[in-house]
Amino acid sequence: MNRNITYYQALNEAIRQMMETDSRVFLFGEGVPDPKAIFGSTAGLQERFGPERVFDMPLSEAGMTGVAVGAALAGMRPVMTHQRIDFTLLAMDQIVNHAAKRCYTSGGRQAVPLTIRSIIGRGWGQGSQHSQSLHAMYAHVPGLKVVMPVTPYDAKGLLIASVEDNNPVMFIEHRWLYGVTGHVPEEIYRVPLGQANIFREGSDLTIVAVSYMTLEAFRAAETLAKFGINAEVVDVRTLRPLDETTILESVRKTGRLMVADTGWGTVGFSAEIVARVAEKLHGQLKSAPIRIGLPDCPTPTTPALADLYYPRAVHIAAAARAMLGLAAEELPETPTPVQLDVPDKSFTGPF
Amino acid sequence: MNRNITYYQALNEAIRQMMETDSRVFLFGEGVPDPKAIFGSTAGLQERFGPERVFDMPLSEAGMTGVAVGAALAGMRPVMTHQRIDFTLLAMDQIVNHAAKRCYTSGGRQAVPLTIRSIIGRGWGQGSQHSQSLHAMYAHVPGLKVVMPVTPYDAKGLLIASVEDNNPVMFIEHRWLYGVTGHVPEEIYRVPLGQANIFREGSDLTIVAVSYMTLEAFRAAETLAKFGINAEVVDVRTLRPLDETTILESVRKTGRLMVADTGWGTVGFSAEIVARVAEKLHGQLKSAPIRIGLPDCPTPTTPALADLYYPRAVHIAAAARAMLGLAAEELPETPTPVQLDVPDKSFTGPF
Amino acid sequence: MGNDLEKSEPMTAVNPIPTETMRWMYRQMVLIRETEEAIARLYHEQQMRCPTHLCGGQEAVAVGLCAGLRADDYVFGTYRSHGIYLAKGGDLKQMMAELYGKVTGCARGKGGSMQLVSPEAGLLCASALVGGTIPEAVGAALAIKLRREERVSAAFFGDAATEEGVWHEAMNFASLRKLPVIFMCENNFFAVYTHISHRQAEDNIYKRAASYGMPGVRVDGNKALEVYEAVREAVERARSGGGPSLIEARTYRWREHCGPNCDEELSYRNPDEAKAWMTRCPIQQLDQFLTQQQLMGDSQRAAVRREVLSEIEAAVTFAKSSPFPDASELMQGVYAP
Amino acid sequence: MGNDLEKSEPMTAVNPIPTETMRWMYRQMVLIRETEEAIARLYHEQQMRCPTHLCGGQEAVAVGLCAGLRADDYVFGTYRSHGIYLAKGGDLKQMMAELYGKVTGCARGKGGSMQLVSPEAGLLCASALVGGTIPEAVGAALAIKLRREERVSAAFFGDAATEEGVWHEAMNFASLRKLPVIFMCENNFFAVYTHISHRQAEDNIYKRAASYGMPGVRVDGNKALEVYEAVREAVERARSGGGPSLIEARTYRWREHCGPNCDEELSYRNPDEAKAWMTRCPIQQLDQFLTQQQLMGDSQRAAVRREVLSEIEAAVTFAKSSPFPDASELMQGVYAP
Ligand SMILES: Cc1ncc(C[n+]2csc(CCOP(=O)(O)OP(=O)(O)O)c2C)c(N)n1
Ligand SMILES: Cc1ncc(C[n+]2csc(CCOP(=O)(O)OP(=O)(O)O)c2C)c(N)n1
Ligand SMILES: [Mg+2]
Ligand SMILES: [Mg+2]
Repeated sequence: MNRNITYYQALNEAIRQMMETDSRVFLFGEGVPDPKAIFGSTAGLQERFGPERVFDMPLSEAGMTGVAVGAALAGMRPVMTHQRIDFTLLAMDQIVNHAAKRCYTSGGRQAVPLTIRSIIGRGWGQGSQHSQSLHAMYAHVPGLKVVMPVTPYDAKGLLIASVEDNNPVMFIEHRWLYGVTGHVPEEIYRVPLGQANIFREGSDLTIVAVSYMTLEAFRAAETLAKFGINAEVVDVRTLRPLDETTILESVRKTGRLMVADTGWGTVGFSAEIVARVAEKLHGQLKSAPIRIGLPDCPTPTTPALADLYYPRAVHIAAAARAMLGLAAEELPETPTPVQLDVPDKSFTGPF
Repeated sequence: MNRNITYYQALNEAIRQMMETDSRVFLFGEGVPDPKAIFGSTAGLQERFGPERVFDMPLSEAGMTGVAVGAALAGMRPVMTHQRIDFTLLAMDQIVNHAAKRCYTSGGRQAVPLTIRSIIGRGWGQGSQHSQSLHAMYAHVPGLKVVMPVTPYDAKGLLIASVEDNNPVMFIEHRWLYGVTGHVPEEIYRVPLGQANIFREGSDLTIVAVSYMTLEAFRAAETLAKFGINAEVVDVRTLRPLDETTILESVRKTGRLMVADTGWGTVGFSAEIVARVAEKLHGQLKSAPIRIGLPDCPTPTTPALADLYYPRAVHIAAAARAMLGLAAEELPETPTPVQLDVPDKSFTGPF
Repeated sequence: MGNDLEKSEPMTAVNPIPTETMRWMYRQMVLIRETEEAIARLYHEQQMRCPTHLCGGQEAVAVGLCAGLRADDYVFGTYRSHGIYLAKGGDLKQMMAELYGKVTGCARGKGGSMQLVSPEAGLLCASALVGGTIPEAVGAALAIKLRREERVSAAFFGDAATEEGVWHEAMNFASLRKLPVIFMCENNFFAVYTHISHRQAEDNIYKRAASYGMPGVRVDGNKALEVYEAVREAVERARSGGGPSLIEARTYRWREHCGPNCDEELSYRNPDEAKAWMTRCPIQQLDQFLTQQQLMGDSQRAAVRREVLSEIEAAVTFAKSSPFPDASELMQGVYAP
Repeated sequence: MGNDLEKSEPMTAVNPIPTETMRWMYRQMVLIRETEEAIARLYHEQQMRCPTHLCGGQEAVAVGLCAGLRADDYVFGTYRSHGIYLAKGGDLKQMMAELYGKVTGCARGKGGSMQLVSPEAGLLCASALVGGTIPEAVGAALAIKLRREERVSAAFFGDAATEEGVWHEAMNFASLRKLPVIFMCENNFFAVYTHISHRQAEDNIYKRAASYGMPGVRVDGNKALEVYEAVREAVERARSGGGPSLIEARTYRWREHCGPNCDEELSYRNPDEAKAWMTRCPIQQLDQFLTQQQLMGDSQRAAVRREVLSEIEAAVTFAKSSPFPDASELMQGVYAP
């Protein structure tokens, strides 16, 4: 039976099923039990599992991440949530200096089975301190795993795989994905960490995309199809460990590489993809690779500038045409009429 | 007159001269006034300027960085020191969410003239929590500047330029450089931020190097010269803003790129260099670019593994030979006899 | 909750509060209240496109604080800083324009409601990160001390901010160096939807000052005069080299945490408690007091209203009619020259 | 400094300390002292190639703590954890091998002196980051409570660690949730070369527990029995659901902050103060007490020494003769299977 549910429902179901099947799993974080329930992803869980296993926390990101690390070292499997990835910067010492190091520095005798959910996003004047996309910082650190699901199917399957994984996982969600729908099986299943997904097959160029940008890339690909350009969209899904094989295979096939990232380009995740291809597929690119990401400046709040700040399908499509040496052409902006700082209701799947 | 002094003396002189010429400059951090005086770089400064302008701090990296940001917003020019860059992870919220954002998010009306000194290093079993090289995380963030001096001349000139700069600067030193000597003028001078330095001219390949790796690259270049290979060594000096021009020019000339970084490769600074070249010099590389950096794991303490962890001149030279299609050959390990986890006294310049 | 307050009577005969100060406080509170109400009305037009945290009901804290400060003193705020911005003398037009994302805004439209700034009025930073500006206020106090100035610096923050480690670190350093800083905690009992009892082991914020050898007092945050008196004492101490103070002002947020609406329907707050607080409206309380003391009459009250409303109307018109920043501004101002 | 101690007499008639416990404490202190002395002698051979922080003079704190804990209780330490590692029952051979960077080490040579670990003995983490393990100990206590176990968890940290924000955050959460955790602060008055008076506004660590509604006591950290009694009380409270406790044990480091040497020549510490502390040697004090009470005689004393020294010798031989990890181990264990 083909059940379509939303991204937030998929996350909610994953946590519920993990908590039902494993008493070591518990869930906490700012807002977890509150009326908004982290965009609905934690709704009903405190009622279901009680305030001991599902609870809110003091405004203490560093300390509470340490609490999660300690609980994990003592045999639990905590799931922690941060309402914005910007807040995880307060917990960097625990995440990078502690959680990421414990297994290796104990000679492999210890594990930190910890899932840290956090949220990136765009829109509605969130501004420079509330809309950063800092996954590159974590993808740089050996000992961490970094996961960024796009579809409801992956959201559930990757979250289950993350909670079952014996390592600290940065599980990064995107605000604009919570309302996206898609097919999600009711039973427990896993999407293995470390496997990219060919989101759309194509032959003319490869667009390696991160998180929400996968949808913009997909939309761009649909536009490009109208021009007879057949773009392959690779959803990275797991940034660390990285599925180099799938990415390189795709680029070997298409001979062209574009990376669409939700974050900054400079010393960002997109740089790693371009570098890998340059190292491993030297001389096989038909044209220079292109990185699409945030311009090298903080996020402005005013929509007048934010609209220029966030790359969208039109930019990807235009860059693709340029890459293929086609004349610049006025591309249809979708959605139209445009209100660019809120999610496009007309584009919520099913994916 | 050609005065040779050490790296730590050059830093010390820069701070002293800045404090003498600008009453807004003050210096603080763990160990600043103590007997070890941050490898001598702060020696005598408290005696000279008093405990109000030069002081130790509580073990409060986050709070004290906030104090520095606040003082800078109020018109001062603080110089803060961290004994290890690992400790700056506790202050990430202040550095990335606050210091880096203030100018832009105030519509350009405010500035944060703040210099944050920190130290990276290698050797003597420092281990996974005390020897990370985390500059990539900061080089990713618009609003920050990132400086990594190698020579005593640059140490002084770049520190003065950093203190005079109106933006937050991550000034990153390397433990193994404090004893290095070189020519340093007595007067105040600046080495402009954002300019790379051709450390050694060459024509056969370009080695873009970061911090201490510049010296290993230089030593490798000397070895390679014996084989008739003429390597150009580019000392990045400033990672952000990046001197793309100098790097691209060099690579355009040599047609070959190697990056020697003190940090991890994956989603690291070396990825950015390779990506830039791939984007801007498409098709101009005669062979695949190579990244030399730390293997993708935390730092082991035992010398048995640490010796394998840190890349040295021999590895750079060997990689260069491979890049040029020369047969692998047993290269002389310098220094010999080898004690790899302490600085090589025979290799302290003058540079 | 009056019973768990240190002192309940605002006035001391000893050192009376100047009438002008009290009138100023009244006017500023009305200005802030009406501004927030106007924003609440206009927000639904969706032309203010940024997260907006209103402070309706809490006006007495910001106003009581700023009444005790000089124009050249520093304050640091939070994402909920409309009140402190206006109380400290920030320009209303520029604030409105900022909310509308216009180039005439106090941050040229780049900061929004959560990051208001007014260097000229002394508001050096408002942060969207809870607790972020607390150590910064201490840093400004350090600057003051290093320059041997007479100013003071004030950190304005909520009850949950005291849960952040930087609060502890800032308190310790401020006291260690005897810095001229006032820690003004606006305790409205909630962090978004979470009551303080679910976040803090003890409801004793002001008492924690003792850990740092710092004086700490609790005041009724809905009594502007009581807040002001505590501030006056703290400021005198700070200016005379006596070091920092902590003030816990207990008050209540009338509307939702973020946004223009009320949210009783979410019932995370006890409706009786809410009603009790609203009947203790800070503006009405000062109004009554001034009226009793015959320091304000109907005509003055009406005049204040008239002026304030037209100021707000002018600001809204200014904001709406101002241009957006030009596209070229996107990459400008990342670095200071 | 005896005068600024809460209580100075170790023994209460009410609830005497078992002789076996006292003998065990004596033996463990001698073991730790002699181990540190052996390391200090051998370090100059430069075969232990990692930063090493010795705890000589402070043995009574680790031993007094662990004497009150069960084998299955958890402890979390710092980079200065030789004492707590051994007191909790960590294997001496594995510790020595770790310092020598050998594959037989407690962390296969990958952690070194600063990151000793012994899951089987309950030492779950020792961190090179000051304060880093304090919230982790609270997390382990949360695990205990969630699993309805009888264990307790102890955080072992220095005076400067209380300056870190995470200490404040950990104290609050532990008390909020009434978790079975003991905060054991080893106050040796210094952070490297910096005296507590240059870092903390007040020398009142144990009193700060009040901010969190938590009991806090100060004990003479050179009196093992006094430490033990405070721990016993705290542990009883924790096991019976009474929540966390803070213990400040005042003691003194005999050697340099990091490394094998003494460092009077740097004269950052008052020599008289140092001498006073050394004459109050924790081992001698317990020795005297046990002798007075006729609980230990010369033969027993000698036996302890003999055993301990041969244990240490065996451990050093084991460490030196053990192999280094194989090159293939470099990339192993980054992730848990
Ligand atoms: C470091 C950080 N953590 C979490 C948040 C999310 N957040 C925004 S406001 C808020 C509540 C803060 O409550 P309080 O400090 O009492 O101030 P109030 O909103 O009541 O004025 C939270 C949790 C944040 N902005 N910053
Ligand atoms: C977060 C952090 N900041 C700074 C340091 C450098 N450092 C190592 S030990 C130490 C002193 C800590 O003193 P204390 O907590 O009293 O413990 P003690 O060394 O006296 O046992 C410092 C500053 C560190 N390791 N971690
Ligand atoms: Mg509040
Ligand atoms: Mg100490």
